[in-house]
Order: sequence, then C-alpha cells, then structure tokens
Amino acid sequence: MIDSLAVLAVFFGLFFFLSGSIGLLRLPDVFSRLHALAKADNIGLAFVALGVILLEPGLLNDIKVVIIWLLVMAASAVSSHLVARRALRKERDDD
Amino acid sequence: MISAGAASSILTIALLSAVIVLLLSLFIGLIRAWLGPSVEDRFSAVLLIGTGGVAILMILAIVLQISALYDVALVLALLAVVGTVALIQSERTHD
Amino acid sequence: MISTQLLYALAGVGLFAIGLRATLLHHLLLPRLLALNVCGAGVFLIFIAIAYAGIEGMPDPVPHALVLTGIVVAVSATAMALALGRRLENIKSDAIKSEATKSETLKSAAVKPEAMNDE
Amino acid sequence: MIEILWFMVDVMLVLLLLALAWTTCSSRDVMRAVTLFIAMGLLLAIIWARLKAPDLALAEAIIGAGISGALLLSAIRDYPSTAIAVDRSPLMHSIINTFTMALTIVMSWAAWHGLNMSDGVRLSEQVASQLAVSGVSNPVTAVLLNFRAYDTLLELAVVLTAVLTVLILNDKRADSTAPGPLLQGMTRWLVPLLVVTSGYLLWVGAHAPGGAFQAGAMLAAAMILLQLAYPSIHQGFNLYLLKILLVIGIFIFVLTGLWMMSVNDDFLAFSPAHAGTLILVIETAATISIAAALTLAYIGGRPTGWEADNHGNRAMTEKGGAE
Repeated sequence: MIDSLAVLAVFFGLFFFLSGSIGLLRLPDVFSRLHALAKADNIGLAFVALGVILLEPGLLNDIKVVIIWLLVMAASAVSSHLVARRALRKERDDD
Repeated sequence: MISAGAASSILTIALLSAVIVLLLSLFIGLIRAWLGPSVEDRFSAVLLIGTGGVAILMILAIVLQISALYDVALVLALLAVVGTVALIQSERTHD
Repeated sequence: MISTQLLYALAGVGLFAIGLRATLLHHLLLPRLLALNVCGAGVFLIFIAIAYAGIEGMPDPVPHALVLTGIVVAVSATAMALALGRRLENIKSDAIKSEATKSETLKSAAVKPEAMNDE
Repeated sequence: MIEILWFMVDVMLVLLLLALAWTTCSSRDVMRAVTLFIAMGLLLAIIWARLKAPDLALAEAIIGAGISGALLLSAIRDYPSTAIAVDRSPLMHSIINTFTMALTIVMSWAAWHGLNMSDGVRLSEQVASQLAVSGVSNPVTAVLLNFRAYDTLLELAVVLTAVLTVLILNDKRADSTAPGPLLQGMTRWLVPLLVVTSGYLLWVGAHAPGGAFQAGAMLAAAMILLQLAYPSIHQGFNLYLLKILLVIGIFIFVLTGLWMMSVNDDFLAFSPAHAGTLILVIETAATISIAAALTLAYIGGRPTGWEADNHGNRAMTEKGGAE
C-alpha cells in the first residue's frame, strides 16, 4: 500500500521533471526557461523526495532526504536569481 | 529492508523506469546545453542535471540499498551552488 | 553482469579515445586540458567497470581507492597546468608589451626579453 | 525484466556520457566546453553511484561539480580569446583520426579479452579477509590508509608538489567581478554547512563511504566559495599557520610511519589495536593539508605577504628564476 503510494508520488514528481526539461528546451528566452526549470527543481524533487521518504525505513536517512530537498530549494532559488541577473546585465549591456 | 518478495521486484521495476524517465529528462535538458545559445542557457541545463542527479541518486539509494548515496545527493545539492557562483564570478572585467 | 562490465569498460575506452583525439588536435591549453581530463575519466571508468561485481555482489575496493587518489591528483595537476598556462600567457603579453616599447624607447626594453629567456 | 531495465539505464548513462564527452571535446567555444565538462562531472558522479562506488561518487560530486568547475571557469578569464580554432593540416587530421581509431580497436579488444579471462586472485577477497584488523570497516578507507598507505602518502606528496609549483610560478588569476550582496549573504549560511559536512564526511569515513579526500575537497570547496564571495579574503590568512597546515598531513603521516617502525619493525605497519585511532589522526591531518593545498591551487599564487620580507612577489620570482 505504502509502496504504491510512494511510486505514485515518484511518478508525479517525474511529470514535473519532464515538463521542466521540455520547457527548458521549448521556451523562447533565458528567463522563461529558468522559470520552467524552477518547477522541476522544487515541485518535482519534492514529490520524488516524498516517495523516497515513504520507501526508506531509516529515520536518519529520512531526515537527510528532507535536508537535501530544503537545500535544493534554497540553492535553486539563489542560482536562478544569479543566472537571471547575469543574463539581464548582459542584455542591458548589449542595448 | 523493503517489504520482501514479489512486491519488492515490482517496486524495483517501477523505480528503475522512474530512473529511465529521469535520464530522458536530463537528455532533453542537455539538448539545451548543446544548443545554447547563451552561457546562461547552458548553465540552466547544468542546474537541471544537478537536480535530476539528486533525484536519480535518491532513487538509486533505495534500489541498490546503499544509504551512502543520500550523502552523495546531499553533497551534490550543496556543491551545485559553488559551480553557479563560479560561473557568475567568471565574467571578464575587461569585456 | 559481464555485459554491464563490458558496456562500461567500452564506454571508458570510447571516452579515452575521444579525449586523446581532442588532445592531439587542439593547440590551446584550456581545451587540451579538458580533453586530457576526459581521457583520465575514461581510464577511471575502465577501472571501476572491472571492479564492478553485479547488483548483489560487493565491488573490489582496491580500484576504487586507486581511482579516488587519481581524481584528487587529476584536479591538482589541472591546477598546476593552469598556473603554467597563466605564466605562458603573461610572458607572451609581456613580450608583446616590450615589443611595443622597444619601437618607441630602445633602452628600457633591452632587459626584459633576456629575463624571459632564462625562465 | 529487471535486467532489461538495468541494461536500459546503463545504455542511457553511457550514451549521455559519450555525447557529453564528444561535445566537450569538439566545442568551438571555451565557455561551452567548460560548461559541458562540468555537466560531465555530474553525470560521472551518477555513474559511480550506479557502479556501486559511493566513495568515488562523493569525490566526483565535490571535485567535478565544485572544485574543477570553479578552477576552469576562473581560468577562462585568463585567456584572451574564447574561440577554439583547430588548424591542423588535413593530413595531420587524418593521421590523428586513424591513430585514435586503431588504438580504440586494440583497447576494446583488450577490454573484452580481459573481462572474459578467468579471474586471477581477486584483491577484494584479500581485503575482505583482512578488514577486521585494519581498524576501520569501510574497505576503501582500509585500502587507502592501511593496506596501501604508501600510495596515499606519496599521493599527498604529489598534491603538495603540484601546489608548490603553483606557488613558485605565482601568477595570480585576473580579478573577478565584484560579488553582489545576495551572493555574500548566501555564502554566510552555506560555508558553515559545507564545513560541517566536511567534518561529517571525515568522521563517517571509518565505517561508511567518505574519508580524508572527500572531507578535504569539501573544506576546499568551502574556502573557494568564500574566496568567490569575498575576493580579498585570502589577504587575511595567517600565513605562518597556512604553511604549517599545508605540510601537516605528510608530516603526521611520516611521523606515524616512523613510530610504527620503532614498534613493529615496518614503516606504516599499524598494530591492529591502535589502527583505528591512528587512521583517524592521519586522516584529520590529511584533510587539512588537502584542503589547504586545493585552496592555494585555486587562488593560483601566494597570498599577499607570503615572503617574510614582502618585497613584491613578482620581483622575488624573477630573481629566483634568473639564478
């Protein structure tokens, strides 16, 4: 029961990953691409992490997975901001 | 560790297909890294590989029963930021 | 299991070949260094493919230890090569600068190229 | 079914790796090549995890994604042109291609033949049989710091030599752009996390994947991040201390080896009773030395005030080179 729930969560996360990477490929400029990427980063990984927590019996490992997810959230926010700002600065320089 | 017998083999099949889908999504993201055109586009693809890699490592930790892979995922999540920062700071001053 | 080992070992061979070809083709230092690192990754992959012992089996730890040291040595060697490359670039740009000054004032430029030859 | 799925995973990983390697090596733009190389490092970490080598996956994730990425990206600034031109003659081009093809065929044959031959003495069995007396329960750490401690000692010496070369050349990197406030704010919470993780990796190395190399690289990554966010921070280093930290790994290693020689008549032959403690001491010292070495390698030259009399670094090198 828990296994199937976990698999469901993982596959739900996969959907976000796939749509994120398709967005990365199809969207027209850097900023909208970064926006698509953030979906994959935050929601996709959140569901995969949820599935993994359901499957992983060790409490310490569960805590680690939660920490990983929080870190990826923070890291992706900061990284997207930095990358977008660099792109914006370059765009301004070109004009 | 996981509930024994036939259920776990179905679980393994589901999780392995999840890994395949994640690899497919990395591949789609990589096309963006190959096409570019700007450095920021390429780097958003690298960010996607970082996050997708974290997801793959967490799933592999369950399939292969190696809990050290959570540490690897943690390290990957932490270090993805260092790479981004290096990219942002790598702009030439004399351009 | 042997097919997995073979697959990764052949991938290692492929990686080595790609890296080697690029190392020989490029002139610039940075692409060459990247290619050499790709080469090294190929060798590491062959080692780890041989150490692999199936999903259930425990892999051989000796190649793992060797490759671990190899990764650290590779990154320090890369740093060293980059420092050497920076030195070369600086010498080149100094030489261009001293060429420029030579055409204007003859005396001050006479010392610099000699110091460069010694290095 | 499971075998087929594993095979598909393997094939996809291998294809991705080869495609990344090919595009890295055939890029016409340095920035593209370096970015793809970083992506390849991330992929390699996944492949090591797949091949059940978590120690390597850790090291690759730290070094491939963090340190060599930062090293190469900062190196781009030092090169005047970003375009990669291949101007070999057509003849040379085809000679190189033929040579590489021939070598690939020979090596593939060797790999195929080597894997199909009957196993010789598997070293893994020897390691497993001696693991109990090694003082640690992680076989890779046991190999690195007990069974093949000579290798590790010499490897530390190699890293030190590389860093000494960097220090002797002393050509600093070009200045980077001024860091923004967000970057500095993030550094303030990320660096402590990296340092704590480094300590965790060092401690956990005795019984699980981790150890001196991973911990040292992690500490170096923390220092590099600090360096990126606060470019002038290395001017505040205590240089006397830094010089000691740089060599303390080898010093403690050799000292322990000599001490063991006086007890057991053999250099670096640990007595099983003390092995665990000794390995932890050596690993701690090695962690510090590797971190100092990689940080200095990234800075790419002597921090200000390295020489005691401090008469300008370049002048000293010039004189030293001419003698």
